[in-house]
Amino acid sequence: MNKVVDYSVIKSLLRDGMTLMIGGFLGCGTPEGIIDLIIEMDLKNLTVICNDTSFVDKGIGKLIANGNAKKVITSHIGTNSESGKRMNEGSLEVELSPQGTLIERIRAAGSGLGGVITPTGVGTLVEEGKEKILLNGKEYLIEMPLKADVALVYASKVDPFGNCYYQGTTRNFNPIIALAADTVIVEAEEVVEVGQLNPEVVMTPGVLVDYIVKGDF
Amino acid sequence: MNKVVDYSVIKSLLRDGMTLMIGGFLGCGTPEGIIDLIIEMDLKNLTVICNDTSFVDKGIGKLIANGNAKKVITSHIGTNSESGKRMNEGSLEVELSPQGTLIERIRAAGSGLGGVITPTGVGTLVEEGKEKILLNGKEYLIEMPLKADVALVYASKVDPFGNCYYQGTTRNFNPIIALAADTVIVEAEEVVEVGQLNPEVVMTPGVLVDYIVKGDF
Amino acid sequence: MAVDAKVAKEIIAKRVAMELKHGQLVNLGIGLPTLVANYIPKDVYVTLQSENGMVGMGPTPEAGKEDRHITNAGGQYVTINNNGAFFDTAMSFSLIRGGHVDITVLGALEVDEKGNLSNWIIPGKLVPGMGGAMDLVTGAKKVIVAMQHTAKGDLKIKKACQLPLTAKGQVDMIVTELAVMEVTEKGLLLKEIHKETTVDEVIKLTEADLIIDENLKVMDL
Amino acid sequence: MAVDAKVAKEIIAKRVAMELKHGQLVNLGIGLPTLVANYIPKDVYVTLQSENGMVGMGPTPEAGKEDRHITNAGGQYVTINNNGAFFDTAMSFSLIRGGHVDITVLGALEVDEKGNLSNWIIPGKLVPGMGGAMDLVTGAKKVIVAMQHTAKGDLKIKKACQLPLTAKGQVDMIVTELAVMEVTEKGLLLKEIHKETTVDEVIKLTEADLIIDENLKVMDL
Repeated sequence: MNKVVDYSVIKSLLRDGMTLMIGGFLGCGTPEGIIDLIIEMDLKNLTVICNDTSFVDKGIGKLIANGNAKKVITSHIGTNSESGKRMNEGSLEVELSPQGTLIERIRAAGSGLGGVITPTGVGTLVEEGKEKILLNGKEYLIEMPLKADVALVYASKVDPFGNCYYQGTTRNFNPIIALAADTVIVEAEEVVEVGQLNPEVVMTPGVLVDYIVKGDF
Repeated sequence: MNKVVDYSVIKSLLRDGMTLMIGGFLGCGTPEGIIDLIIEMDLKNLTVICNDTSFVDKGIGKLIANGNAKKVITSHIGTNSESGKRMNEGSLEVELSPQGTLIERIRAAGSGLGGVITPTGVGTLVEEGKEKILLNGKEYLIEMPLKADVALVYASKVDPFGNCYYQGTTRNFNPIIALAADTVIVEAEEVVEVGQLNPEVVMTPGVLVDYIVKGDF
Repeated sequence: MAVDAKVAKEIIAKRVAMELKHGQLVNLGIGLPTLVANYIPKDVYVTLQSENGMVGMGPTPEAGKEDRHITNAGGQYVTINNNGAFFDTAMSFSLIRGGHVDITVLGALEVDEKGNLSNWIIPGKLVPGMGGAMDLVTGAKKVIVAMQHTAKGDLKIKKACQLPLTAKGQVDMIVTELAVMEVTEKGLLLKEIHKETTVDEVIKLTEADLIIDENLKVMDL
Repeated sequence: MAVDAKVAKEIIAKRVAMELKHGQLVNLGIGLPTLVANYIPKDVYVTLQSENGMVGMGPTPEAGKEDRHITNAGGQYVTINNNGAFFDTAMSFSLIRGGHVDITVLGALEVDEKGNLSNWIIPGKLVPGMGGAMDLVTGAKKVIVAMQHTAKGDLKIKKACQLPLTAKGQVDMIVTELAVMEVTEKGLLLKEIHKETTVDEVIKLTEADLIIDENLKVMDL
């Protein structure tokens, strides 16, 4: 099975109004080529789930600055001045979720769990509107799973079956979002032959991946 | 930091009545040398948390057959005739937990989560005595975290700092139990020098490991 | 229709194999379900999962080539394909419970017309434990029960399971040497029968009520 | 005691570094806390975590030797030691929330005598988000707030935080250029003061009530 396609196929998979999960931590480990494609397509009303909104001119940050997103679910917007500006103007809805909670909510959706029971956020604004539960004498929040229509995954290396390897800190959200979307698209720095990746070091099994595109990093 | 010790140090860490988590799936990926040490010490009243009770003459199965455990929390005892026999006699308490639930309970303890919200077991004996929760119209069980005094981890390769690499299917419970115990002991097939393991392929970071012993596999 | 266990199992495995679609992720339970792998058509590429920690499970290794680091969920030596991946148990059950496994094939002690399944305990007699079965049956997109139609004359396809359940209402299809049945909202739909049996025989050997499909077919093996 | 920001930060970083024990896993927040790494005694081996996905974080790479695949939680290029490990964000926060991080050092907008901390939002003015701070403060075994004692004359160590909290009652210690304070059940215990300040000055610059330790010491920098 060869899942490698070109950007025209990726284009046909993306639409206005979709919920996208996008990998990356302040731009490290983000599929930049697909970001550029979305900007070129000028998609509108996207809901973007991601760790942070990066910088104005880098990765996910560009989608914010370009007005492609109507909502972002993230842990941090402070490095992108456009995020705060658009939030204050009312053109961007921002749902802030603590980083550890955010990744567990994505993992829960991808792992068939009904929610996350976390102590993080108890006694803070984060608990607003959420169910609380007392277990073994300690208070926890119940945080709900997060799913997406499409996950946009960066990989350092991928084989045509979709097995992914992430170098350094590019891994971050990538292997988790690959569990939690209807369609999983990988943009890779390098496409290697099947058999080049040792099964022990595969970080996302190819069975989770639907499409692969070779990026230009 | 060099955490490599010999079995006499491991011996000093183990006591009657302890709760142990032990890696392995039907004996594959179990620290056999430490199992033999426990048998030699003839420890009593252990609570053992593990995927399965293996076979009478292999891995964790030997602890059951030798009467070291008073309780086992596991997903399967069918391959070890001594488990069922001792359970029926009343000399071994058996708490059965579905495999996916069991590993998430351990992960929850190791990850600071208050419990696991899972659909597995709803409408079965597994739900007895457990809190149920309705989220988004679906029923889930709340399963409680599992911690241990000591985790006995198998590794294929370990460096003196404790970074672990697991070959093939030996990984199973090992990296998860390393998160959920007060003391983490690794028995390895091979001790390699610091720097021999690429940080990208380390499967258990050494910071989680307290003691390392070189096994004889 | 009287066939010995070996022939029955072959019929079942062949018929189940026809349910597998190109590109799917499949988990085959221990025992009879494992045989399904032998009958997957050459032009259908499926990935097999072993819940102890791999996808891309390959065939049994040649004698002398076993690697004791690579075993399946039954504890037997296996191999991995060059596009496979190993992982820990948490990831394995993220795949299972998260709906990433397209088909799981399991045996049953009892199964009933509401899609309930019992296959992990006979109280007071046999308590092997549920292993990964509860998660598999709860999480997989399609659950196929593959078993001989009766057990030493006892009817296993019930109006309602008597034994403790593995999961409630999760079974989608039952394949035996005699018949293929689908669990529907109205009850068990008899879709196919083996060429050497009759609808009457299937009804006789099934405790559950059967709805006969208007397009009832003969198994095309 | 009047010192400029640079000197103040140096005092704080030096004093915090003395809290780190051999073998600990430590997370240093962005900004001032990062400076602590420069003052860790040679005979104390600590492992630094970066919440974006590594332990064993090493120093900033030499110019020209940056690897764009290796960045810290502030988005800057870093290195990894040869005993380090990379992992995904879920694992990173298992370490954090699971109590495996021995010490987390963070800045604060406000901190109070009950150990409450505010450092992620000034409603209507500044909404950067909490990033990993809420998990760190909730999960780490010991939480040290490292900050200048006052901000442009405003008192930051409060009777009760006015800004939205990052976490409730989780702070263990506050280190400023003037003083070291411990959060106790009875309130803030003043344990050390800088040699160039006085207890009276510290009290004046602290809104919270201070309990003066009977063994009050001068910071040994």
